[in-house]
Amino acid sequence: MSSSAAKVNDLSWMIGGPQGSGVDSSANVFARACAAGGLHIFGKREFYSNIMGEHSYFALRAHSNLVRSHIDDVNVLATFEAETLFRHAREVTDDGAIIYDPSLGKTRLSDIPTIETRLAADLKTYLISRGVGETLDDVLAASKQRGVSLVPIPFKDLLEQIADEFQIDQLSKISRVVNMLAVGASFGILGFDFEMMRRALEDVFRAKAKVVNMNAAGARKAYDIAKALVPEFPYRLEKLPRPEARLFLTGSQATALGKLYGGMRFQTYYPITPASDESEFLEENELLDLNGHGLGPETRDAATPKEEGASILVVQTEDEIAAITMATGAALTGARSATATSGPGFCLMMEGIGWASINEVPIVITLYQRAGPSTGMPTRHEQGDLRFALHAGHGESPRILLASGDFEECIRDGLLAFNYADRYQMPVIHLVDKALANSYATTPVPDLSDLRIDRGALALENNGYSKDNPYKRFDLSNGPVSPRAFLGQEGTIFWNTGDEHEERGHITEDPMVRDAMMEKRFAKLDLAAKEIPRDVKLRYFGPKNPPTVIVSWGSTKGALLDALDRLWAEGAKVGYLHVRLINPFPTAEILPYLAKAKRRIGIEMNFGAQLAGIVREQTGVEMTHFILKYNGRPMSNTELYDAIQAVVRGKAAKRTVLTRGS
Amino acid sequence: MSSSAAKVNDLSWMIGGPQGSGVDSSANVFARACAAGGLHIFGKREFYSNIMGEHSYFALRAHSNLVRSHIDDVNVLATFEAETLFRHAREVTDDGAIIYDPSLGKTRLSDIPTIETRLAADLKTYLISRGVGETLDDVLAASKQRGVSLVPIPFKDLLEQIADEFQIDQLSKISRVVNMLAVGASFGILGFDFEMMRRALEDVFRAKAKVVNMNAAGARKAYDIAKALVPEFPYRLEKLPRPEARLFLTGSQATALGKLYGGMRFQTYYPITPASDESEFLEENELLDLNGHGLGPETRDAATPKEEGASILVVQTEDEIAAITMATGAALTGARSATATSGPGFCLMMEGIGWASINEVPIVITLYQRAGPSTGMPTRHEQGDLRFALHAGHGESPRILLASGDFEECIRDGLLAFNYADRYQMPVIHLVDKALANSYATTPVPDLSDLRIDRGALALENNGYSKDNPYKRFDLSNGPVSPRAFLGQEGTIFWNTGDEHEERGHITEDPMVRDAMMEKRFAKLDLAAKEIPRDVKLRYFGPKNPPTVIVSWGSTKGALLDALDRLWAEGAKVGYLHVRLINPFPTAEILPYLAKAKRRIGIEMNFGAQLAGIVREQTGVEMTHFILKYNGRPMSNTELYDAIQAVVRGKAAKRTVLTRGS
Amino acid sequence: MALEQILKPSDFATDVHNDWCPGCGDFGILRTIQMALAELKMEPHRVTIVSGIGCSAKTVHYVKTYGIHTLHGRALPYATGVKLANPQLKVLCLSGDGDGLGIGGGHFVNAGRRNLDMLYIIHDNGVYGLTKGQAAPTLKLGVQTKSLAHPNINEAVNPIWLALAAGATWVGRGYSYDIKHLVATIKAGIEHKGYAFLDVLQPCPTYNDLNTKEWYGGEDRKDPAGGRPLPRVYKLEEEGYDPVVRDPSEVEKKTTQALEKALEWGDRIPIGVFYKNEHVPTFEERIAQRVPTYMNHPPALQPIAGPNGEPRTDLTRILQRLTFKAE
Amino acid sequence: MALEQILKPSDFATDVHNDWCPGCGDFGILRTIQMALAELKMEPHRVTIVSGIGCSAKTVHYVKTYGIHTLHGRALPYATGVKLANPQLKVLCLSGDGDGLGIGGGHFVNAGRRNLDMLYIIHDNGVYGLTKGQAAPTLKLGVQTKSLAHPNINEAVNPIWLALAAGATWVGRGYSYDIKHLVATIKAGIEHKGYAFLDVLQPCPTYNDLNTKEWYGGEDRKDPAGGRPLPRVYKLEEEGYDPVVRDPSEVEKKTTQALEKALEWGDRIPIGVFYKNEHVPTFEERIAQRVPTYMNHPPALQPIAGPNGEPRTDLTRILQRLTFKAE
Ligand SMILES: Cc1ncc(C[n+]2csc(CCOP(=O)(O)OP(=O)(O)O)c2C)c(N)n1
Ligand SMILES: Cc1ncc(C[n+]2csc(CCOP(=O)(O)OP(=O)(O)O)c2C)c(N)n1
Ligand code: SF4
Ligand code: SF4
Ligand SMILES: [Mg+2]
Ligand SMILES: [Mg+2]
Repeated sequence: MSSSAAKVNDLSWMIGGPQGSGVDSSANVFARACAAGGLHIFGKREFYSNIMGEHSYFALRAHSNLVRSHIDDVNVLATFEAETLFRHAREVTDDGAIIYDPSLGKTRLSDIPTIETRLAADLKTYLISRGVGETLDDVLAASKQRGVSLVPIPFKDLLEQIADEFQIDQLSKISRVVNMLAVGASFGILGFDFEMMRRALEDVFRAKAKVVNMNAAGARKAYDIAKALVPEFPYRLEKLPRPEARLFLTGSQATALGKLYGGMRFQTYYPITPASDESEFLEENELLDLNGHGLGPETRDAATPKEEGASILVVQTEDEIAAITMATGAALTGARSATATSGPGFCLMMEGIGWASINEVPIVITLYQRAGPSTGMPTRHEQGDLRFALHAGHGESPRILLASGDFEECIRDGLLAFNYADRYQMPVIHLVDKALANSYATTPVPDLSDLRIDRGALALENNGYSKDNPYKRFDLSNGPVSPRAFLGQEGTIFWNTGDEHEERGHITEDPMVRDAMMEKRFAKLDLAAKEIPRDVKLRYFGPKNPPTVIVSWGSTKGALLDALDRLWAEGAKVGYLHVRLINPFPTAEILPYLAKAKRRIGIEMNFGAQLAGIVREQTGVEMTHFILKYNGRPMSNTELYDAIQAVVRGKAAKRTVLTRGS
Repeated sequence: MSSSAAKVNDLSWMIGGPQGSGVDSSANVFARACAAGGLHIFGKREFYSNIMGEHSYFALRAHSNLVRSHIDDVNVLATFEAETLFRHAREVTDDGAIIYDPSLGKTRLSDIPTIETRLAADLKTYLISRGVGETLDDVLAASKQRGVSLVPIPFKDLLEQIADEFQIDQLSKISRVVNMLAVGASFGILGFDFEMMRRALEDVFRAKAKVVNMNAAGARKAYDIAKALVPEFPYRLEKLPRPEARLFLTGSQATALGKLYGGMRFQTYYPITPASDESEFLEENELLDLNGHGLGPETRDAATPKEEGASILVVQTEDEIAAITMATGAALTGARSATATSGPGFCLMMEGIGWASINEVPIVITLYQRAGPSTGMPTRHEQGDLRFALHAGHGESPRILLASGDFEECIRDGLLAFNYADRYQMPVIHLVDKALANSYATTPVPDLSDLRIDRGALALENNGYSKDNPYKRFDLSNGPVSPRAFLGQEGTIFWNTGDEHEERGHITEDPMVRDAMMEKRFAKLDLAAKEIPRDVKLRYFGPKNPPTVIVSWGSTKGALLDALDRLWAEGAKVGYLHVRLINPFPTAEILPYLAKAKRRIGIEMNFGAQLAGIVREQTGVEMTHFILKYNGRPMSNTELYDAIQAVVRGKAAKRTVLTRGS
Repeated sequence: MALEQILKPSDFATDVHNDWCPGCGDFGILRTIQMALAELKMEPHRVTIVSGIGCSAKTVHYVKTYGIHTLHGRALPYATGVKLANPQLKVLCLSGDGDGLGIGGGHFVNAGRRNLDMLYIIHDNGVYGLTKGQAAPTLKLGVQTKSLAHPNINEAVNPIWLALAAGATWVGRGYSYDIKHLVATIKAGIEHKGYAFLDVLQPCPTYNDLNTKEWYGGEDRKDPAGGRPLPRVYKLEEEGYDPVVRDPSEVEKKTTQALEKALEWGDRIPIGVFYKNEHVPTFEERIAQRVPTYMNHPPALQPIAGPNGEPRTDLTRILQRLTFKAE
Repeated sequence: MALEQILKPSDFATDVHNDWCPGCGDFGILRTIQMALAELKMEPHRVTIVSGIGCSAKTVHYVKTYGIHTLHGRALPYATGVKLANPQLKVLCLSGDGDGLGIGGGHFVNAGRRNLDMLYIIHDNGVYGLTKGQAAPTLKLGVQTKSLAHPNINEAVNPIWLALAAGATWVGRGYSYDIKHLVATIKAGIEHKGYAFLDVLQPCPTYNDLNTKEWYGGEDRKDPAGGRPLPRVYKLEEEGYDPVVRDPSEVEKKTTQALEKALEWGDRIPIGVFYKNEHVPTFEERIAQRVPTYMNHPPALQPIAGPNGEPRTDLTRILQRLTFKAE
């Protein structure tokens, strides 16, 4: 629907199909092919809370520069089935293309039972407005009217050819190849080096040469057909020479890497979307290497001898109550220990978090936010748990909240969470979200050489404690942090209890000891506010003292930076404050940015503008505008661009609700 | 330690002794005797999380007018054992009296293992400063130095006399009589009509005539001895003629009454302090009468025939997860249904609250706050769960928060909670607290004739729904509230799910339906904000536009009003805003009070000044001062008076932490 | 709606799109529930089906009765609340094996202690279906389905055994591909007076490639003679097994017998009714002992307000104890 | 501390004031734990005792080992975390009956599935002690202690039976007033390789006036001849009962035998070891199969940082799969 000038290496591609039919691996191959060609990739995955059959799609952007978000427009839509077309054809830009199966043309909208009533009605209205009927051919015709290139691919014919060539007796055995045909056809019109796709196939299907060959052969055929059909497609992908080494990973993987690097050795989980991906990844990689101190091979210190016996124990528990309490038990032994969950599971951890806090146990909870409330939309995105995490548990107890905004922050916060947990002896809730967890992208290998492990104050073995000078786990005499001992250590026997306790950890109801302990616990939070470096607390992007300042947090970062790049290029004076440390809240650091701004925009993936509420509570400063979204789909670069622009131009209402996404 | 003028009917009395030794029934008898004599009573109970043996005490105030709080001073301290004296002797006013057992004089501080190390050290310092040793005799001597009257009662002798008189073979069988001797002695020096005590004994021991006689006989002896020892005690209690009918009850009972009156027919609970008192009270009264519409007998409408079959089902569940979910299941059938719990149990209800909210189920959660975090101090007081209740559950879902400040509010809110739950179809969290729950007092029978039951929009049976016009539980077409049907009703089959749902209640992930449902749910909260009457939302006490305004909530109300009565009498210009509806927050109603005030004091029983945070978040207005307390003991009228005065006089720091109470 | 019209399973079907995987064992359970309700001539609106969370829990959306799809692991307490507040309703409760025996294990134990008159069905597929195939509590130690990175590290729980230990008064097992048998078993469970627990073997072709339809059907071990598969599943009633406690004195014997049967697995897997004892008073009966009007005036069916909303609860008796009167 | 010095139970005592009611059965359990640890020559700092919430849970404050007093119902998962992260520690876990079988019922079932090498003791007093005497899951249906407003409306759960159903590989019962027998039983439980569950009959004189010391001791039914009380409690081992599974083939037989014994109550209440099976691999062994270095380098004992805090985890192998390199 937008520009029609020829574009090299700036593409928005989408593939769709039923859950479980292989759409994911085709998207993976597309992405890897691009990456192999030196391009940057950002991929977003949308799917139903369903195992098989419901519609799912992948929206990918390929670019010569780093991409951090999706846009609403689709330049190439590829699919082998009807539903994807009904749902997404309207998103294709006028200069874009649709790759499809021409044999499905007669399919009617009403033949697709999985399309929601509301959407079906909406589509019908659209088709009527275009003066066409309700078959797929009608949908395609409407697209063609707009200038969209139609790329019919005879999927079945091609499959039969492959079956013949590779002597496959049943077509159903190679049904998944169909997705790769769509990928091949895409590269055909985009003019991308087919060799990159072959490499990607090898990458994905590693050991299975026949599968690679079969898919490659099919894809090549589709490639050629498509190229012949649309020889002059305005979008092109071209190989870039010698890119630097890059990571290609998801947010879940990034978080897992940070945690492992930070020395985590124990993680519990109970299956839940989207959190369990991280734990399963850890489980698959339970055997670890101990060695030098770099993240990648290039920083390995050959002098440090390789040690044996490193591993992480990942335990699937009976529920999330067991997950948090078991992880806390493990933390008491000195192991860096964590649990990862999403909203419903987090609900069950309230008491455990309170217990860990009153007992000053370092424990990390990685909270993968998804759309609530209740079961909500388990596979959809939201940043709705901020306030809940901040106030989790009855009574009052300190905890640190860190919210990551991109992959590098996921890695860093994965490690920092443990450092802060150890140093301030309290639970750290690390907030991630579905958009971050499930998006995958290329990213330069970050330089993490500044990262160190900080275990905080420890009571070492052979520590000089004695009968007359006994170890006190909650010693009140030397500042708010008392040296921590591990279970099993000699000379440092202590007690823990969820009750208020005296210095050794025994129950007390003495009102003055109570006050002292409350004050000790919260003083640690003050300490954290003082010690945590400013660049962990927040990042400011944009010009100095602009009239408009955005306040946001978490995974909106990618789309915001992408949108702002465009706005800045156009001369807009907008600043963006990305808040990463939510608690203790960096009041002093934030105030100067807000105090002078004429317009302050709170941008969040939730209904209530939760961070904005905290900002007002802590600083007294109110946002003048809100840009919010709560339909379960992440904010796109496109809609953010539009919405911010409207605010800057004085054309926005106080509250803008974004609604794009399907 | 204060004034020494003779005082009639203005007394602070305390009795202490080990948990389980009968101290509670003696306090009960003291209170009932006073009440029988037409006096008002306010009693506060403090005890350890222990079943038997740890120190407990009752502080009672008796007055000719209504009393709503305790004070720090004790005028008469009565006990038969040593620990109470060590702990509380210092609290006795110089013109007060101590009733004690002289045979314990040689007991040393170090003989009492239950006194906390910190307290023991503190006491020792005190005794040294007074130049005395550390026996009980020393403590008494120090008291006497100050002018305190000592009233030795030969408890054992008296017991032996009683045993003789009533032919009891073993002294241990009547050991509990000892407490009544202390009560009798108290009334002796106070010159109170002994007949009132006899009546109270009859009240308490109903059927057991021998027990009444024995206790009365003993008490009479102690009465006479004490009277003879201190004939001219400055404090006196005198019978008042013909008081109006009064309730004499605890906050738990008041809440239970309100809920029953509101039509609650199903309550679940899992045992927990201090919440389970309410459920046990309900259990004991499970067989109900259906009849007229008054609260008390005087309002009974004789014309309405008595109906059979009213009862409430109280179910003890396996845990609090079952408590909230079971109550919600019951609510779906149309029964007014609730659960009552305290912090740890509330922690387990997070998911259930979210589910009820997304499914728009009316359900009431009575939350008895106690000192947290974690197990904390289970039998001690705090208002620490406000933020947690406000944000309970992951994601975003509406709920109403009502916080009661006194017995009448407990009764009213008990009923209103159900009305709001039904009318706005969402969970209502009714906040009570330990101080309110466990204090007992006389109070005029409130006039509740304005109260009505409002069940909100209902889809009645024979409702005209049909195949073409099917019932939709979450109908979006007629404002945010959709008529509710009950399980089992004909013609209104519906579905519920914790997932986002369409109008019939089936799962949907359609982004636009999602938005509509989120907006529907929160629009109900806006509606509540509009409809709930102003006098439920808040109460303002004090002069118009004073320079100092207090903002507080919950059970601080009693102590505040008592303290303010004194301050007002002295001409202080202080206003007090008592906030009862916490969510939806009455922003518009509150702002005018705060906008003009020079000094704004947040007064709360918690560390974080939670309501003040909400006020700032919602209105932008910051408190200039805080008076907070978090040592587990309720605020006294005395310390509040002092602290508020300091603020008014400009002598207070921004944050005053109250620390009285033992 | 007149009762006589409701005779077809299709009267219990909704128009909601079913999104289970092809070949999922849940289809059989859905169909048999609809058949059983039709055969029992239940009025749809008098029935409430409560489920937890999982593939299995979606069942309620496909059945035209009141359908309450709740929280993971909490189907039982929700169902209990419904039934207690209105014991005149027919209540069915459905869980996955993860839902009912993992996260819901505590409620499983306590529901047995109550003996409330309802049927609880567990869809036993050995995996956490909806979260993509992690090991569920019924998966055996050491086995590795295709969805697992490592062999299962936990011992399996035996649902039949656990239900007996918890106190269920009717315990059965069905197989989701034996429709006729399953309909009969579900009907028996519904008609049992008291708490009935039914374990249904429910193949999950997507994640559990061990306990498949073929495996239960014995496709891997054909009769050497005729070449016919020798099914692993067999019917208790066909072997003369008598589950019924006819007299309270038989409890121990019949329980032990059921426990022994519950241990069978592998080559011979019994389905049918393991245990049935109607001599234990139901929870409803226990309540009615204290509150004689309970069945006719349960919590859901009591009037609480007059025509203008006047509260109708008369607290006089309670207040008498809490009031001081003028002399 | 040299091991030889630790031989007295008093070495396991703290100076914390004990606030149980006079005559509480918990005293016996506390004393026997201290005696057992002393007799087993355990070094106090190598032992961690984990408890839930309740009167019983306070025990840990009175024992001089690491003592972790946790949340109501959660003793088992906390203990599991400790043991898994450092399997070299000796872990004991204590619960009340409400704690372990009511709110903690789900963990009870799942701990059995793991067979972790530790001892779990339930203080079985039939009531929720610390909250003032409500009915706990082991209180029998229809009985009414002095703390109840109505007769108990729930059927009791049988802890022995449930533990067997859950998969505990050692199941025993003790009586808190038979100190000598209880010490021996606790020692046996600690020494068992795998998950040991011990139910201890623990009179609560304050709230449970039915299952009292006198009742267990049979004071109400004196031998007509000598006038001596005929105790209800008897010892399994004195009647030649053999709980040990000596060969995996015996599992069924020994289990059934244990189940039968578990049903005895009232006039004859067995104490001692009901079941013992060391042929099931422990959870630690199952982990070590996947991670051979687990026992020597468990999570708690791995170095994670260099001398200056340099992270020592080398992610090369993992990163190789996630990196694109220059051509
Ligand atoms: C508290 C909580 N934790 C985790 C989840 C995620 N979850 C959804 S379905 C499911 C497992 C379902 O497995 P099972 O109960 O066996 O049902 P099945 O899908 O196999 O029918 C889980 C763990 C959740 N919804 N709630
Ligand atoms: C989640 C939660 N609910 C309720 C309580 C209150 N509570 C404290 S002790 C206790 C019962 C203890 O009974 P039991 O476990 O049998 O131990 P006992 O006191 O009899 O030894 C309860 C319910 C709590 N601490 N936490
Ligand atoms: S994942 Fe398994 S249980 Fe779930 S729908 Fe698919 S086949 Fe059925
Ligand atoms: S209440 Fe019972 S269990 Fe608790 S300390 Fe007292 S006697 Fe023991
Ligand atoms: Mg399952
Ligand atoms: Mg107990």
